[in-house]
Amino acid sequence: DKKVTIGVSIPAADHGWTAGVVYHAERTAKLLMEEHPGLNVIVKTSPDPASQANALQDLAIQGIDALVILPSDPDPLVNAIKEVKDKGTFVTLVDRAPSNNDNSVRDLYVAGNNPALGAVAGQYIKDNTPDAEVVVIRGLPIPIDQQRQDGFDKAIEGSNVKVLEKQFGNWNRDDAFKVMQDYLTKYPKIDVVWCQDDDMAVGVLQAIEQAKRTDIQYVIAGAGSKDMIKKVMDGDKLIPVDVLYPPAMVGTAMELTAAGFYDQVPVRGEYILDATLITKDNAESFYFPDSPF
Amino acid sequence: MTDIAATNEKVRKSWKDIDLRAVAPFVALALLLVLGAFANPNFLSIDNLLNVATRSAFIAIIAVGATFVIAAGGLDLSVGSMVAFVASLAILFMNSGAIADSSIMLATALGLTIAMGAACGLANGLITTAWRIEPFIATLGTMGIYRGLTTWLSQGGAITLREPEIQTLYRPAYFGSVLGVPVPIIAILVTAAIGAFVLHRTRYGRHVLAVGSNEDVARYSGIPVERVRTITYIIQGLCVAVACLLYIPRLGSTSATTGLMWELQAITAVVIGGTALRGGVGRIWGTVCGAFILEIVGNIMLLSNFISEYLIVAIQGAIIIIAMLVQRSLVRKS
Amino acid sequence: MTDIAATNEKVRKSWKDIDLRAVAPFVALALLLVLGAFANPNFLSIDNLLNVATRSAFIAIIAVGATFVIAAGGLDLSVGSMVAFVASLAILFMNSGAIADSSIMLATALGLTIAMGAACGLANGLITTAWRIEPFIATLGTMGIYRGLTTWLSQGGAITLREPEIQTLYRPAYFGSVLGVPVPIIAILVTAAIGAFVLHRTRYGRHVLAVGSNEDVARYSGIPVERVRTITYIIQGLCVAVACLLYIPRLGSTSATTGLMWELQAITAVVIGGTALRGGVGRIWGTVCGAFILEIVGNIMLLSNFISEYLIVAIQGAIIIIAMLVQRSLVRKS
Amino acid sequence: MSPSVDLAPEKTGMPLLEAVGLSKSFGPVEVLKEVSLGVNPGEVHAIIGENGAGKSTLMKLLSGHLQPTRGEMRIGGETVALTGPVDAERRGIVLVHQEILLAPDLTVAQNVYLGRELRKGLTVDDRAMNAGARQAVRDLGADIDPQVVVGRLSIAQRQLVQIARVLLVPHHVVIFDEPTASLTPIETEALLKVIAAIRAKGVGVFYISHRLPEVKEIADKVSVLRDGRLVASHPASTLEPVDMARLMVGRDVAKLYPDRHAEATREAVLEVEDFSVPGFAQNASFTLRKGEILGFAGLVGAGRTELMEGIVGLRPGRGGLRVNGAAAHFPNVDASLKAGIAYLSEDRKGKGLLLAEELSINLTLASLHKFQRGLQIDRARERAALNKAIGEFDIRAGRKDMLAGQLSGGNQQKLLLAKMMMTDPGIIIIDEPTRGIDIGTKQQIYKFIAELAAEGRSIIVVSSEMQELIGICDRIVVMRAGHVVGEVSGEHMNENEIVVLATGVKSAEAA
Ligand SMILES: Nc1ncnc2c1ncn2[C@@H]1O[C@H](COP(=O)(O)OP(=O)(O)OP(=O)(O)O)[C@@H](O)[C@H]1O
Ligand SMILES: Nc1ncnc2c1ncn2[C@@H]1O[C@H](COP(=O)(O)OP(=O)(O)OP(=O)(O)O)[C@@H](O)[C@H]1O
Ligand SMILES: [Mg+2]
Ligand SMILES: [Mg+2]
Repeated sequence: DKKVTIGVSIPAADHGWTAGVVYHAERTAKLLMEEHPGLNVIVKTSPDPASQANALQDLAIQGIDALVILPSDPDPLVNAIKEVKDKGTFVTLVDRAPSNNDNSVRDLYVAGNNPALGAVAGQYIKDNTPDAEVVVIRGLPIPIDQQRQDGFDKAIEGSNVKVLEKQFGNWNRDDAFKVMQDYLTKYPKIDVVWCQDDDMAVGVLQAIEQAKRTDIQYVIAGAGSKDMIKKVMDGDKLIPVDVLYPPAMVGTAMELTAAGFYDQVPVRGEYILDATLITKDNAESFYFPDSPF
Repeated sequence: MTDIAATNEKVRKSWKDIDLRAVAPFVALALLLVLGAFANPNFLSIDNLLNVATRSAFIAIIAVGATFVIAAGGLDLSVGSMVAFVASLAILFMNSGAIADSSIMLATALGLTIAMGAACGLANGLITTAWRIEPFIATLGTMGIYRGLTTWLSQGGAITLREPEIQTLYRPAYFGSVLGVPVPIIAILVTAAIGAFVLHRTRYGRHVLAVGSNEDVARYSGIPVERVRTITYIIQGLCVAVACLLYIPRLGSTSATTGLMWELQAITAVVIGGTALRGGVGRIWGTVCGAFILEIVGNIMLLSNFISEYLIVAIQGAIIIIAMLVQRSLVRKS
Repeated sequence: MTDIAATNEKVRKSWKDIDLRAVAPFVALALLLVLGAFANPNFLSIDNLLNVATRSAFIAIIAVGATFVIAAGGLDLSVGSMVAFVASLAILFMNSGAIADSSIMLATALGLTIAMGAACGLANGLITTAWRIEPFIATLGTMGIYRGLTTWLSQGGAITLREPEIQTLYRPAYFGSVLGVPVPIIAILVTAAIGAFVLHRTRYGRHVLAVGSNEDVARYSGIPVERVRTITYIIQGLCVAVACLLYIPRLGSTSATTGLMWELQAITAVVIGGTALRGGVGRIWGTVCGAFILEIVGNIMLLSNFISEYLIVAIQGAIIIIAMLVQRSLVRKS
Repeated sequence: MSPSVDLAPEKTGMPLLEAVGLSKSFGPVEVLKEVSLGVNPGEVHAIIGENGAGKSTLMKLLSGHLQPTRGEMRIGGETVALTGPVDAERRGIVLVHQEILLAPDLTVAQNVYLGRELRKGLTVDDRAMNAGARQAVRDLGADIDPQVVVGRLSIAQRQLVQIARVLLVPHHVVIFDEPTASLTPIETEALLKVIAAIRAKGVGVFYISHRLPEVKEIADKVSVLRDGRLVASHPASTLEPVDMARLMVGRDVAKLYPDRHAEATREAVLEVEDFSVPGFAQNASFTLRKGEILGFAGLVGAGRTELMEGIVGLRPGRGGLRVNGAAAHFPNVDASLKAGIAYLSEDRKGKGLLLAEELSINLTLASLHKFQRGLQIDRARERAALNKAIGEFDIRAGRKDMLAGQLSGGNQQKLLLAKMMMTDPGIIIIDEPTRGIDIGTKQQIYKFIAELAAEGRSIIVVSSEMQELIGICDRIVVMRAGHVVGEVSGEHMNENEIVVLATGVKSAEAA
């Protein structure tokens, strides 16, 4: 069996979704190594772009044949990725694309579709509650968040759906709770909440429950955490759907990369994973009770 | 005759002086309330004010402990991750099903939470006093340790309270109210009252201020400086535990981001409240007021309609500086 | 006669003492190098060590400035967001195409960066000295302001350097090397050398230490305390600007999260390096050593393959405490 | 060594520096009332007065540290308004503070030249400053390494550094506010010589001291302040120390030391055997008996302070310690206080009092457990205790709620004494009990110490004033360079014997 080392660089498990990424990366690494005795997969996490750039260097020092990277913030990492790629390392980029996402940066791109995550949510609202007044809780002010927002805005463009306000909830339950509380104070009538991320939805639901407000028809979150999928499965009225943005995509990317070495199939180009709408009907197939996310 | 009159006036004036210093944060708070009323008519509604006061509970209660630590000349950067760690352990225990009866389980868990808070505080205290490591570094280290352990316990995900029975039992601890006053507000008041009593009326409190004011003088006066300092960290741990007791019923879950940056907020509340970072002074009620101020600034930002969401952080920063400026000018004028 | 002999002995002893205190961080660093060698055979390779030293540049250079601020009894929490703000402005300027010629554009941008760093530092300095607001609160406020302005400039997204010509021109500023030594390492050494010179060999440096040691004494000695303090903040701003000059070619893009928590790292480097937070003492080379230590701890974590990803933060925390413990025991034994 | 300067216009016959009807109030309390006096070229003008009489306040006005409420100042006959100490220094008026004002983290040389560093190109000229500082200190009869950090020096050494620092500023008028309070006779002698030398150059000197013989020796003119008023001003030649004391206190202070009849044998309450405080004191042995007053003499740096600090648990020490016959070891002051031993530090500002706290809080700090009522501290009892202490120790406080730092230096010392007495100790170790205390109060304190001994308490007095040791002690232990070198009692208790022991030099050589 061929000796191959794959380095995997992902963000630190600092909230639910990234935790899911770490979980799936480690799980896939174990599976792949069992499958290919010559394969060594090193998974490293980093809390911010600067230290992720460092982590890339450290991985390169250890000698890797391929790099799978889910950048915490893509643009600042372009130089660091190029550095690795220029040494002849095969680079797989996952989820987050830099502004110049071409072959000079990566060999393979496994994309979660951030604009689609926003668009699917927007579309659902437009279709189901055409005159809805919506409040939005965004994540952190970084590009992927902006892409989601842009996708959402485009989807509802020209419709009667009205966005009352957008604020940042920092992908954090506690902050989302506060923002939602204040929305409830500020707006006597809210139809729909779009909160971009399942973690934040936890805070949003508590705030609504505490205020005993009945005007809110539903909340759309995103990512596909087991808690939210469970609610969809159980037919929770406030969480009728969820938009999938699977942290498991990092596993897919790792499998594809390994396949490039062992299966002699040329893997290059772009693999876009769709932002699937999870409804009561298909929820079962996305429910992983053992995942931490 | 003139002399006595003059002396009396002086005494009164000096009282005013002291009062003003203590009152300054409350004046800043009042100004913010006025500002808020302009920003949004709903701001002054009872509901909104209760909401804000309620959710300031975590920072306010933690900051009461921080007042002790800072008054004694210390610092604790680990409180935010301590909340995450202690709350996670508590939830894991409640999920463990070790005790069948829900109420007994809950009671035990509460007791355990308090004990764990105290233990974490003790650890901080011993590292700074027995090992003589600067509090900044010592608690930065334990901040990493508690945060890392939390991440490990949760395997990066969330730790969620599962038993529905316990949830129902426990929920009123955050969402309930007594005579219309939400429980968390009562918790703030009780914690602050106890804190103020201990700091200003007891022997231990006097020792805390002495240690923070001049360690040598305290040592030469027979005050066990290390023990006094260590106990301030335990008090901080207890306050964190109380905050955890309120935190768990609110969202019923913790994750690696729980309590992120709370240490900064707690210290800010303490400083806004009039306690100097160099130690020797402690103003518990000022601290509580500081925590309100922080929370209200955020609330006003969200309720007002003029501000770009991108600029909120910037304006919060500016308001904090202005609030301090108001206080300064007030104290200086007197 | 005996008396003089005794005095001499005392003095010699105290000298040894001082040396050990300055040497302690380097001993801790050496121990970490040994630990690293055990963790991974590649650790001690020239490549890896150069990498680590290179990337400690941001924190090391910022921390040189922080040493001045802290030595003068101040504190600057805004440096992380200042990096984001200044670098964003610089990139926006380079993208603006205001100047056609790439090299002139780059040179102007570099000059502008330095000027903006100094201006941000000056703002911090004036708020703390002219308005007399505690440095902790003042710079917490400007931290929010700089961060918020960055978010606003980037409209929530990223600000990325676009001109390929400038990129090519600018790249060697981070990735180049002179006689085999990477430019960032040279930048660290030059900054630290200038810093050490200013702090220890010039009159201004002497005044910085005096102001931090005892403000009243400094004032009575005719030292313009406020001006000295303000200038430390400007120096801090200049150091931030230098860090930005290296940051832009390295990462080429900024966002609202750029430089998050760097202030904590910079202060940690300063304290690990032997500078006390209360002021009056400043050890520039110790600070640089502290920055290396921080970076090496991270590097060892990454190179060693035994540690659960989830526990990394915890072990980093523990190592920092242990590094301080090594220093303490060294100093105490002497 | 003192640079000769020409800063102010020197009109012949005009005082160099003059106060005309100066008044100063802190709030409504007027502590200085219409004081007019001046100093001529080549004159040493001594200002004496009780603690709290306003001496330091007057000097702070003259040197720009405080602004007068009323009245004016003249330099060389010209009315000036000093904007601050820096302004005063520019005009050649310098002040040696009663309290030590040095930056603890800087070295001796760095402190001496602070604010006017010597430069060589861009850099500070450390070599020259070290040499200059060493010489300046040497001129004062001391040998202190200029590269040692000031925080490591003893109080006496710091005082010398402070004097050296001031004398290096170009000056016309030098104000000494109790410069000798923490100095031993040898250093005092050296300082007086320096003062004589600068006077000879035509500099005017204001000199404050509670050591009246010293005043007699050096002063040309003596002015007396009482309750903020100038009550007398005479040529020094016409006044004897007793007269000065009478003018200050307003009554006769004929007999400074109380009568004592030492009893022959008594039981030992504190036995110290082969006790060492590493680096400071080696194998010290002595015994303190019940009802006894035991003195400790020695030169600055003899290690007396450190030995005592080691005994009460403030420094690591080892050796035999028996209290009332039982072996004891004190890990900290809490333990020694519980065993009935109280130690009064010589450093009242740094280690004795919380300067930013009220008097009552300071008073009860070491004995708070006595003021507890239930869980609380009984503020009323604290206030009562303060009233009692103010009466008993004659603490002159303008207001009861003033801060300890606002008391005059001598009154701080009294407050510290009162504070440690609150612990009701059986054994009292007093380090430099009368440092900075006026003669009337000294008499009170001596009487007080004698009464304590009569009550059966045992007292150790560490002092650099040999006269005072001889006056009140039953026996005197002498230390030199960390060793106990001898003990004198009875008729051997005289200055000569003590100096011989303390310096290790035969009396013939010393003379
Ligand atoms: N900042 C202040 N605020 C209030 N009162 C003060 C202040 N400074 C000094 N005083 C008071 O002024 C009076 C005179 O003090 P001053 O220090 O001048 O006395 P002194 O003559 O130097 O005494 P000593 O011999 O004890 O040094 C004292 O009653 C003192 O309490
Ligand atoms: N913090 C310190 N570190 C190192 N050496 C010190 C320190 N403090 C004092 N010393 C040294 O210890 C010795 C004894 O100190 P000190 O002068 O206090 O003795 P002393 O006998 O009490 O004299 P006095 O009370 O008259 O000043 C001196 O040589 C002094 O330089
Ligand atoms: Mg005085
Ligand atoms: Mg002494």
